[in-house]
Amino acid sequence: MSAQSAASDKTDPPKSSRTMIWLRSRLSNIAPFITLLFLVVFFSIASPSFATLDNVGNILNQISITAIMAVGLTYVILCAEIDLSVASVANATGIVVAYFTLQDSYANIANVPLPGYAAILLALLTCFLLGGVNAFGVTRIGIPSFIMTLAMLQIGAGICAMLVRGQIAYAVPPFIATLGQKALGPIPYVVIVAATFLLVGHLVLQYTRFGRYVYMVGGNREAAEYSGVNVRLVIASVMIISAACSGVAGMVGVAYFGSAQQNEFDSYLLDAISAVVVGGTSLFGGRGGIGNTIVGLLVLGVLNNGLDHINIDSFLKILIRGLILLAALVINIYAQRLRANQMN
Amino acid sequence: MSAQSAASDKTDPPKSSRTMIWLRSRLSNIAPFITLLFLVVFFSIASPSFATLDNVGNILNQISITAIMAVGLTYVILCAEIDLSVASVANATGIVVAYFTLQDSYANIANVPLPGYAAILLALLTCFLLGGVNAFGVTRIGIPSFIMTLAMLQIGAGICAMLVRGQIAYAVPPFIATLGQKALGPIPYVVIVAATFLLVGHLVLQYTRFGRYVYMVGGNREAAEYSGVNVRLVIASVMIISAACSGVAGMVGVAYFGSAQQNEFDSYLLDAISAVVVGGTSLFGGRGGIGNTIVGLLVLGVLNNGLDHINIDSFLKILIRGLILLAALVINIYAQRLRANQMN
Amino acid sequence: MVFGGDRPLLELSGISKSFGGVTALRDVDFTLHAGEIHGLVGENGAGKSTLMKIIAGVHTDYGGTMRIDGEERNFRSARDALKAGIGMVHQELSIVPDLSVAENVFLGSQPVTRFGRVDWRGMNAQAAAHLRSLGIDVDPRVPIGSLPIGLQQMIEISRVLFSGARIIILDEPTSALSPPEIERLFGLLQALRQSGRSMIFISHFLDDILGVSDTVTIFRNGRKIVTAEAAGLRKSFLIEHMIGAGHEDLEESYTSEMMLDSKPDAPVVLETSGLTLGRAFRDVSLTVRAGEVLGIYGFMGSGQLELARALFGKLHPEKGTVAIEGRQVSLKGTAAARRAGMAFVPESRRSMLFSHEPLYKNMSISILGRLHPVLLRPNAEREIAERHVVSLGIRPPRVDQHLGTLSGGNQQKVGLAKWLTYLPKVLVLSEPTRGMDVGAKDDVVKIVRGLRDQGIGIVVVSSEPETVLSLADRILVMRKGEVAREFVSEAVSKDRLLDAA
Amino acid sequence: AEMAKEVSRSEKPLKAAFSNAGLQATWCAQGKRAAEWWGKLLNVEITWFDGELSATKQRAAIDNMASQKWDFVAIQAFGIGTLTAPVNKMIEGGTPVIDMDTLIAPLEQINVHSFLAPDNEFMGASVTQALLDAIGGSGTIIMTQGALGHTGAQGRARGFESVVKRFPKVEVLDTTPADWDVTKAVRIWETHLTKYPKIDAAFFHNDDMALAAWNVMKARNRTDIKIGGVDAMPPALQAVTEGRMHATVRNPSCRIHGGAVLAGVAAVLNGEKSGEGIPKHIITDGPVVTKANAPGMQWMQDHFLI
Ligand SMILES: Nc1ncnc2c1ncn2[C@@H]1O[C@H](COP(=O)(O)OP(=O)(O)OP(=O)(O)O)[C@@H](O)[C@H]1O
Ligand SMILES: Nc1ncnc2c1ncn2[C@@H]1O[C@H](COP(=O)(O)OP(=O)(O)OP(=O)(O)O)[C@@H](O)[C@H]1O
Ligand SMILES: [Mg+2]
Ligand SMILES: [Mg+2]
Repeated sequence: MSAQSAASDKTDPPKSSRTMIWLRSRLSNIAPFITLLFLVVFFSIASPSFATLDNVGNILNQISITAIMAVGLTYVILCAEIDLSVASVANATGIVVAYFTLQDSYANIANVPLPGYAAILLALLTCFLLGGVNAFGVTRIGIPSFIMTLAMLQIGAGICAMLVRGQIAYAVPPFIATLGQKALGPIPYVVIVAATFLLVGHLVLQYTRFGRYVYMVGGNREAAEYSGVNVRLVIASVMIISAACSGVAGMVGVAYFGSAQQNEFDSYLLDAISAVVVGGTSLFGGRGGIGNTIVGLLVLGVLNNGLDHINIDSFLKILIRGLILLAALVINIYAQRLRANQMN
Repeated sequence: MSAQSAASDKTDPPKSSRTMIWLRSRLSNIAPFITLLFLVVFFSIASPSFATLDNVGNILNQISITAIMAVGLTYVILCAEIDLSVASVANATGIVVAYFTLQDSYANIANVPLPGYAAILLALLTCFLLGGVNAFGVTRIGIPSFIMTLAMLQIGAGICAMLVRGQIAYAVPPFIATLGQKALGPIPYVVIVAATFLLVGHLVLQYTRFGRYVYMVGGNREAAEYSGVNVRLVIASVMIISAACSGVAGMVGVAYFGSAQQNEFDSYLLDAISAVVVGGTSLFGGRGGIGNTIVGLLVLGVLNNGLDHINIDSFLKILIRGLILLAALVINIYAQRLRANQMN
Repeated sequence: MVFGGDRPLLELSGISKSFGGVTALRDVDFTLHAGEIHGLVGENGAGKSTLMKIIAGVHTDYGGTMRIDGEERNFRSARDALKAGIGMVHQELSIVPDLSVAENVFLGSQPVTRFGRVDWRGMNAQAAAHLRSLGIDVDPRVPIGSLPIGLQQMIEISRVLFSGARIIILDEPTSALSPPEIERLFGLLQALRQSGRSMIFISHFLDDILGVSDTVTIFRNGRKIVTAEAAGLRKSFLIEHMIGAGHEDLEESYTSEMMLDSKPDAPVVLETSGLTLGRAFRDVSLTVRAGEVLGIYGFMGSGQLELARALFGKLHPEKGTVAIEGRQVSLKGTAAARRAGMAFVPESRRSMLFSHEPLYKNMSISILGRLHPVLLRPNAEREIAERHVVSLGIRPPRVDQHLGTLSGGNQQKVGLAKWLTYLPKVLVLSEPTRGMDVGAKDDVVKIVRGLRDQGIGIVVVSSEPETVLSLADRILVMRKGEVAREFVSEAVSKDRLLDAA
Repeated sequence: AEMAKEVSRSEKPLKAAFSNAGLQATWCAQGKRAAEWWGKLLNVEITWFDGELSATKQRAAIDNMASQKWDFVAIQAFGIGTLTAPVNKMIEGGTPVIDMDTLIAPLEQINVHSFLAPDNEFMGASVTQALLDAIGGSGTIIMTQGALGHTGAQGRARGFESVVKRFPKVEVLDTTPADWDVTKAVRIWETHLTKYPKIDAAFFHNDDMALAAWNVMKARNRTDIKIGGVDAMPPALQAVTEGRMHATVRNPSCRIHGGAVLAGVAAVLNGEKSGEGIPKHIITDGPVVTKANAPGMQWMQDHFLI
């Protein structure tokens, strides 16, 4: 048959074994990994205090909150959507949980103290609600996620302002306080929470039907729809998952930082997005995963932490950070191109 | 003949006259216009000081800097790309022009005073260069514009930090100072500059081949390429145009605000993007234009200005602004859907 | 007509091209003379489009040489090719939907006044005049996206025809056109040829190729097999050289009457009544029985594509009901439709497949829920996929291969295979053979018959009469969104079908 | 001129406009409440224009402020020099403009009614002094700065340097800025605690950063570090009382905002002239707060006195 001859022709050399395929398919994961290695080696040489066990703990601590957010964001980006409201939703949720906790009088917030579990429930409800509004706007009304979550970013900030009114709340429910501030033996709970989110996020993506749908929807939305996948439901779910992850990150973060205040998490938006894309997950959807996000988190974590260890001009650090970020992205692109060439 | 009959079929009722067609095609422009009217009426009723000539001047003044940036951003978004570095490039350019101007001694900046025209040239060079890096990254290396300009955002901030080192520069070349601070009769030059940019931006889009190429590239990149359009060149051009507009906005802005400092323009990123998309220009490219951007600018300008005129709780304002923004977006979407229905 | 004497207008020699590891063209020679219509045929993936894209300056990185008027040329972009007088209508519709008809007619070369200002008024007038000469009467200022697809295709063709190009390449230009439009196009090609222009015409409709061409070149597997004068050639010759000996009878012309074989006794699996959706289709009532293929024929833009989508819950009719096995169902979305027992294969490959994913994931996506409600069962997926890969003769038979590396025909088979395990109650196929070579068409016919024989009710929607005639047990003809005629257990030919449409 | 005319409650309500850097900041939010409390007392109706911690947003707000009629105006600028034009417009229109905490523009450029501000250098110096006294004049100290572009931060840093210079046995380990951002303060301090096994004292440019860093120290059992902050907001007073912080210095938000109300009323009702009845520059210093005076400081703040 003609199809046969044509095909066998195409795929030679046929020796390309499973491991080769595997390696190739991992090339876009390897690129950020190389960036990571490079940074680690560089900072280890540049500062004696960088490559210490204690500092490894620091780095893990420092990326934990971003990591929890980035799990949800990875799902969103895998679906070829974006969520610009992650940091804002985190902030709002963190503030809600503090708002419903008894604050010391000096906090000076007219709040509504409730039992811890109730505060946590209400906070979770808040982030689900905000995620639900995102999901509704994107899938039902048809607002592009970039714009929808841009509006949500401002709404989240508005909720924060309304609740704390410029003050700072310090107390959170004991359970949250434990997660944010205590440690299980040598490992802080916040790291454990982040690791759990990453692990569950990975398992769901790789081993469940829903996870497969996420990749398929991101890979080709139309095809997914014509295969009978409920695309809207998948997208609505990832928007809500993202908000939920952000919410947990916000609650744990408020405990970790010891206070809940407006604009506290602002810098986390760029950090979370950067972690996901530096890790090699494609903004166009369908390619990447939690593994990539972990590498991306480590790249950014090491970069931020390492720059604190070396003695360079504070004003120059900002520029250097930007340039290294750009370099990491360029490396990613070339690795992906190399991979694409190999595949075809 | 069938082709004819099919065509006349689709467009029946065949009375659909010129004006009807025009109106329909303008429906997505009309939606933000209605939002604008609604806001104007509302604030006029709510506050006596809103609907005064003086305040109209305020609104125009306040949207001018955003407008200059938004012109370039409109081009970028029409091409289905994005530029997250507008505010950062504006800031960097503004700081560069001040850096090369003689500062009073109290400014305490180790800068390099040059004649005014040289400072302006160097500043323009800076923004062209930054835009060129964006253009190169996007069209040559193939970094998605979202990520490329995210990195540029940080690089721009780095340049700002490096030059002013936390200090504030006040002096700018006299020509720039005139543009930012003086008025031609009753009309401030900054408004005139913005109007000129908007007008030229509009004319180029509507009446030059390049402008039509922008729509083609955004509407169907492949078709544009097949019909002989140098797509990369068009995209590179819009990235540079955007940086150039931002640069001018930055220079004029620094004069308008009377000082050049780090992070001065940060809030303009969201403002400029919001103005473009609230005006109804599609993030997916090919649809919209400067007309839409003007309406979007006015919607945001009136909203921000109006909220200052009515007496509501300051902490609530942020939330209200977010909600009104969302409402405007929802209205846009429904208008577009209505239009699409009419078209099919 | 013999062109041997004069110097060729276009001369390609030793052209090779590969994409990554895939070799699309090997050492191809090709010549085109002034005033010649050169037909190009070959199986899917044979490299026809690739060669044309090289000529048109889209692919710039290839081996071999290209001469125009004897002068060696190396285009760096489509723009260069256009300047050299080469225009191409691409296989995929390439219009800008939001721009006006006039701008699409002049895409990329909008007329300007002396001052470089786009001359809107002149452009509208000229576009209207051009289109009128093709028998098309539309307001040049409406967005082209608001027109029916056939008309969009005609406008795109007109852009190339009126661009002043000396060499006009038409890559499957008729796939979205109705027979009358096709006729008109062919007339125009002849007229252009009289004026000394040359054309390359690609099509999988061998009758059309033989009808319009002066010369025919046959491609196979990236190689040029033969070039011959069209006059006196037979279809069987083309098929033999495209696919190999023994398949000469593959394509029937359906010029004579054939009997439909309806099955009035089988149970009804799908019944719709009064389905209406905007201007797309009105008041469509139909029934499909188990083990029966219902063909729905109509010109492009007659509403049959929308109807197919509505049956799979992608579009939502305002009026009417759908019942499956006698039970009324509401098709709120494609997932609901699937669960109700519907399956759908869209007309374009791009919208049915995941090219970055391996074969087995492409095949298993619809049945994941049956393997396990929550978890994935990759081994079971592979097993199922392996069965289909063998039974459908998909090459290469490796289920871990990324789909994007397969040839078009094989990809399309994968799209069908998706539903083979699912075994829906009703399978809706939208233009299942569009753009397929004769061999692949035959494979599709076999697969569809196999599914029918398993008792599935099948709806085949198509604007190609041959497809409907080769598959259907019963035929509905749609015209302007309404069911115009039904053929049941009667003799029908291509001409009768066209008359009804 | 007649000395010390009593500032009295206005008969007809006065209209005043206030703006500060951003109500997100506790210090500003406290100032707002103080101004409103003093306003109610003196029959001044205060309209608030929030700067939202953005130079451009505050400029737009002040533009809007300038197009309305006010009896007097008080402003704390977020970005120095960004409000000059509308403020000058109001001054030329005869509205007294009181500058709070941060310069609206270098005093050469603008003629405000009066400038009520703490002495940042003094605040930085006095807390540093308290810290160095507590560690006996020798040891290691870290300064965590606010945003380097902030004049307040610059002043506090100068104060810090001026004191440290006098202690040759004190080593400054690090002065990385945390930009007023508590998340950055936490990150930086995790690194500090890793990098420096012995830290005796830490001076933070505000209390919020200090309290955030204290969490990190507590998690690592390094609470022996003597912490000093700036602002003396209630949570910090509590921390000083409980011994979490060693000292802080009051940046008297209530005094500045309340003072602005008083100055405005005096200008309108009594015709108090800039530079005559009221000096052009009033230094509104606050004391260093330690365990000894923390409760009293809390009481004064509760009643918007300091
Ligand atoms: N851009 C591309 N990247 C990778 N492979 C490509 C690309 N374009 C074509 N190919 C491959 O090159 C081969 C030839 O494709 P081509 O489109 O030229 O075939 P064709 O003869 O036009 O087929 P059809 O009749 O289906 O249009 C195919 O195997 C195809 O998969
Ligand atoms: N071989 C089969 N033939 C006919 N019906 C089947 C077959 N297998 C399962 N079904 C039934 O078809 C229905 C839907 O099938 P399926 O389990 O594939 O949906 P699903 O993918 O789980 O849907 P969802 O995504 O909503 O979970 C179920 O009620 C199921 O019991
Ligand atoms: Mg082809
Ligand atoms: Mg199921």
